[in-house]
Amino acid sequence: MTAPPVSADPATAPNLYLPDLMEVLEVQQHTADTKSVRLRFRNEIAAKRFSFRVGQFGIFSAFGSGEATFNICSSSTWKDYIEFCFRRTGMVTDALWEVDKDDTIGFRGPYGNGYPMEKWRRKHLIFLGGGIAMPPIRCAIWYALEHRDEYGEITIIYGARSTKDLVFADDLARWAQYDGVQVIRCVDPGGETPDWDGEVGFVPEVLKRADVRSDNSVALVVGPPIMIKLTMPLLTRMGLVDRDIYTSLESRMKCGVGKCGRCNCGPVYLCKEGPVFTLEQLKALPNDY
Amino acid sequence: MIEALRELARRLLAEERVRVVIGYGQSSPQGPVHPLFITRAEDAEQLVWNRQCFSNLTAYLTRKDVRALGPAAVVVKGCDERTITVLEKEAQLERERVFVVGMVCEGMGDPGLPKCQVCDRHRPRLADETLGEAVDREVPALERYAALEAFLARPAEQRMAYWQEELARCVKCYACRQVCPLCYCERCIVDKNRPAVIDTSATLKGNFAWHITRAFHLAGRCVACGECARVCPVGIDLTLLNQSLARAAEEAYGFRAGEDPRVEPLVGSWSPQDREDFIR
Amino acid sequence: MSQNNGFDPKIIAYVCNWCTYLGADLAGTNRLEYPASVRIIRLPCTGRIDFHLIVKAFESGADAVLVSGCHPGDCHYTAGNFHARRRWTLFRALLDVLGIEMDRIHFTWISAAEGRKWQEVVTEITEKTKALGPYRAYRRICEGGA
Amino acid sequence: MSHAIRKEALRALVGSWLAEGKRVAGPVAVGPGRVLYQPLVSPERLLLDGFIRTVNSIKAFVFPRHEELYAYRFRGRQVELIDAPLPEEEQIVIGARPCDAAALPVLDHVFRWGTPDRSYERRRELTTVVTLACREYDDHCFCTSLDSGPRDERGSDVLLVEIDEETYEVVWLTSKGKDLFVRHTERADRKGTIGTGPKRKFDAAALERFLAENFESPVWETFALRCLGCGACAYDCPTCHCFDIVDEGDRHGGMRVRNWDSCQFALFTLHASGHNPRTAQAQRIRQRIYHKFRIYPDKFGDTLCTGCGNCSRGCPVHLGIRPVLEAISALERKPQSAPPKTP
Repeated sequence: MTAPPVSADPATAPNLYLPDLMEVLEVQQHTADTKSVRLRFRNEIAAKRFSFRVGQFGIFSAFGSGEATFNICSSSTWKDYIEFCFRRTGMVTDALWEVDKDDTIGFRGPYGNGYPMEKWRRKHLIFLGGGIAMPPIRCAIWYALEHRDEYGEITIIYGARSTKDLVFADDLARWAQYDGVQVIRCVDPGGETPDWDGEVGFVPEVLKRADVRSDNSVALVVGPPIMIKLTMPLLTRMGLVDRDIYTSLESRMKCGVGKCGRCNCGPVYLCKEGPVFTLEQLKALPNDY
Repeated sequence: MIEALRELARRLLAEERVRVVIGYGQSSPQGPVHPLFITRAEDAEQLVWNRQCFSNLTAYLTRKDVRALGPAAVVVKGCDERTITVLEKEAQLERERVFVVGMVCEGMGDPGLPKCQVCDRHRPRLADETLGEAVDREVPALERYAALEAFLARPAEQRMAYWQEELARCVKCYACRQVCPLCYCERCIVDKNRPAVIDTSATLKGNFAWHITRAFHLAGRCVACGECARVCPVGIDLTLLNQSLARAAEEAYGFRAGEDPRVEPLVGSWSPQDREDFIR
Repeated sequence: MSQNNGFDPKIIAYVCNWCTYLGADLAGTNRLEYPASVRIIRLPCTGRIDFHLIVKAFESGADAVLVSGCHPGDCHYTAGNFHARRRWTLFRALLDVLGIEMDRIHFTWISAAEGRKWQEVVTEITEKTKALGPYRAYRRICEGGA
Repeated sequence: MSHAIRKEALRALVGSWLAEGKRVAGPVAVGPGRVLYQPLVSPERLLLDGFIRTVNSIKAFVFPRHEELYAYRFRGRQVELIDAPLPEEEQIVIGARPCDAAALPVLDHVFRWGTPDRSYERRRELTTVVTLACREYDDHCFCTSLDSGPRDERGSDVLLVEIDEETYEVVWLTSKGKDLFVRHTERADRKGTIGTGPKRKFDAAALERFLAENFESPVWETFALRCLGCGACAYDCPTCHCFDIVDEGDRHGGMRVRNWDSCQFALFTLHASGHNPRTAQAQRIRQRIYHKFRIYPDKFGDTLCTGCGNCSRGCPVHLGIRPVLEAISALERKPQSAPPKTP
């Protein structure tokens, strides 16, 4: 048995549950039930102190309704604000849906491990996303584009149920303008409109028929479990090793700091050791997520 | 009786009339009696029947995982049997999918539980097969509600003070809800949050709101099996709350939950003649 | 009323949309004065007046609650008030065993034509609640913590 | 040589703590056969004998079932946050069992790793634990199966060990504990004695082996049908520490609070999206066992269980941890169909 850890001095230790207050700068509605919010710290000291790695998450408060966990979907290179994106689906997101410019939202974080952007340098990047899982990919894409010369070719395949369900459609268009960036948008069969100029099909199928550079590459796959399950083997067939295939897992969380006991998947606390895992790590995890 | 029970269970399983027999088991002769699920005829010998068979096993009849097993036989005492009537009336079970094994019961516990001392249903009446012999005796309502009566004799402030002390201990483990055969809601109102009606905190405020809700959602339904109070880890006597509603139902409408399968559920039906002496 | 020390009770009135609300409205248009201590919350029918609302009223600091709707037989939805009547009969028994002060919960039928009855009922309940004083017992429950 | 206190003197000492205005809690009979920690108003109701252990656990004194984290007030479009005041009152818990006190250092790991939890720290500082070594055990006790025992000193500030029916040996383990007793003991030439504790009920090493390989195993289904899915086991447990964070208030403001929660509730891991990683009770029972005997040990090198048996004692259907571990132990003892491994 290990010795009990040394205690902190409660008189000086901060209240870890107390969020920073943030001002809503802008709200953007993407689909019938998806919005993203741009936030700035109300307190300047908090703003100066703050930094994060892309892939990390925050715990956002709608006071009176509670807290919810979202990926910080802006790039860590953008200094004056952060962004998060949510789908209206529960008590907290109901309240966030009503939020407008100048309103106040609470924020704690950043939490979690984030993407190893350093490790990905000088590699080709493959981003595969589905539906509302665009935000956790978006932050990494912007980060890579802001450091364009450090990364190789970039392929982005993003699918949604229908043309109405694409989030960050503007960003998709902007990314396509960059050199060496291939953006493939797709919608599920039946979700297209007559003027749809993207692909029709599920992400794994589209990946199969796309011309994607797979040597010296890493892939980040985020989306619904079924998409991840079908996409991973394709990447393996393309020659990517398990260490180079990444995903970001979701879990219900309360504290964000490994105490509330809610987000473990087998021996791993998603809030501290996740949410980003390689396929190699994922294979070692029990079926508990 | 115990051999007859085991034999019946064996037969029901062997003839594939049911897939599971929900009865009582005991891990050691001195150990506590617990619910037991028998799915193979050869395991029927594990069934026990004695004065420690407190659980109301009908609580398992509405559970998804139990239903998934197929038609079930359930061992009931006279008091538990009433729940089956209520569940059927509320369309929560198909009576023909359940084989009810009635056990004549002389009371549980030693000395008997308070509910057993005023029991007028020693012999189940609606079971598919009833084991044992006993004669029921009439118990006047006055006797059945004696404990409640004594409590109500205290002044209101004292009653309030009593509940403040009792409910202060409640930690909201929801054992009272989970053990209740009639708390079968897929999602309990206390677990709903759009909007959150009841504080989930185990504060006095949240505890009052919860226990008012729990009791009242059982109004005209609770059959007084007393499981909620028996399993409460901190010993809150919830039967007083249930009884107040049961007595009002009996007094005002001559209604006892689960007593008569022909009578419509109390809350959900009405009569123009219903009394209203408290309404101006 | 010196013993009340200017105590202004908070009374929550849950009323049905079709009878009592109109009765209260009639009292207003007829300039029948009644105490301002009553806060009216309009619901479609007494059948919709969930018992949680009564609990919520006390949690929110009400000193008394009034529930009022159409007379039996007059329900806009045929039987909402009949259903409600049974529920209240039972609910009162539960509140009583808990030691809730029954003098603070009132039930009436007030039709759209009974502006005067509304005036009388509200006045009487206000006086009665004034005499009882603030509902401290329930406030203590709400401030009691864990 | 040892320090001793007569039982009547101990009761008087408790009385003097109360007279000084100290907050004292201890075992009190609440209804027939049910003993709970309750705040003491006088020393008379304090139970020192005749019970196995309290239904509720010591964790409530350092990790209350409901706690304000901070308050929020709406000010137009702005929000004002008011940090919760730190607890200030010292408290003495007397009559704890060693299996209860031992939970405190176990909880320390959780509340101290990474970001320390301030109010837990503060309560831990303010709490003094006076433990009664055990002389009696019941079928639910299994401390000895986890290398603990009836006089485990972990987490206690003072350990009282019965010398005879009238007297306790006083073993102070911390300066906090010593301060409480130092001028109130007599010298004694005898030491308190206790037995060896409850008989071993399962093999911890076998359990470890089993968990290493059996995340997917039919054993988890064994008790799933019987389990009612309530939180009695977790709430009576001294080491279970899962919690929920919710807002409670009105349109003017309110409080963000922390409440106990349990992995045995079906909604515990339910995502807002509707996805639930643990839809079946078998998965939830497995989670509780894994958390205690593999996940926590992997992280902190200790076990998230002290063998107190409270989960079984409080269980409406007599489950809890012990029956599950016994079932696992029995499986491990069965001869394997595979050829025996070479030593």
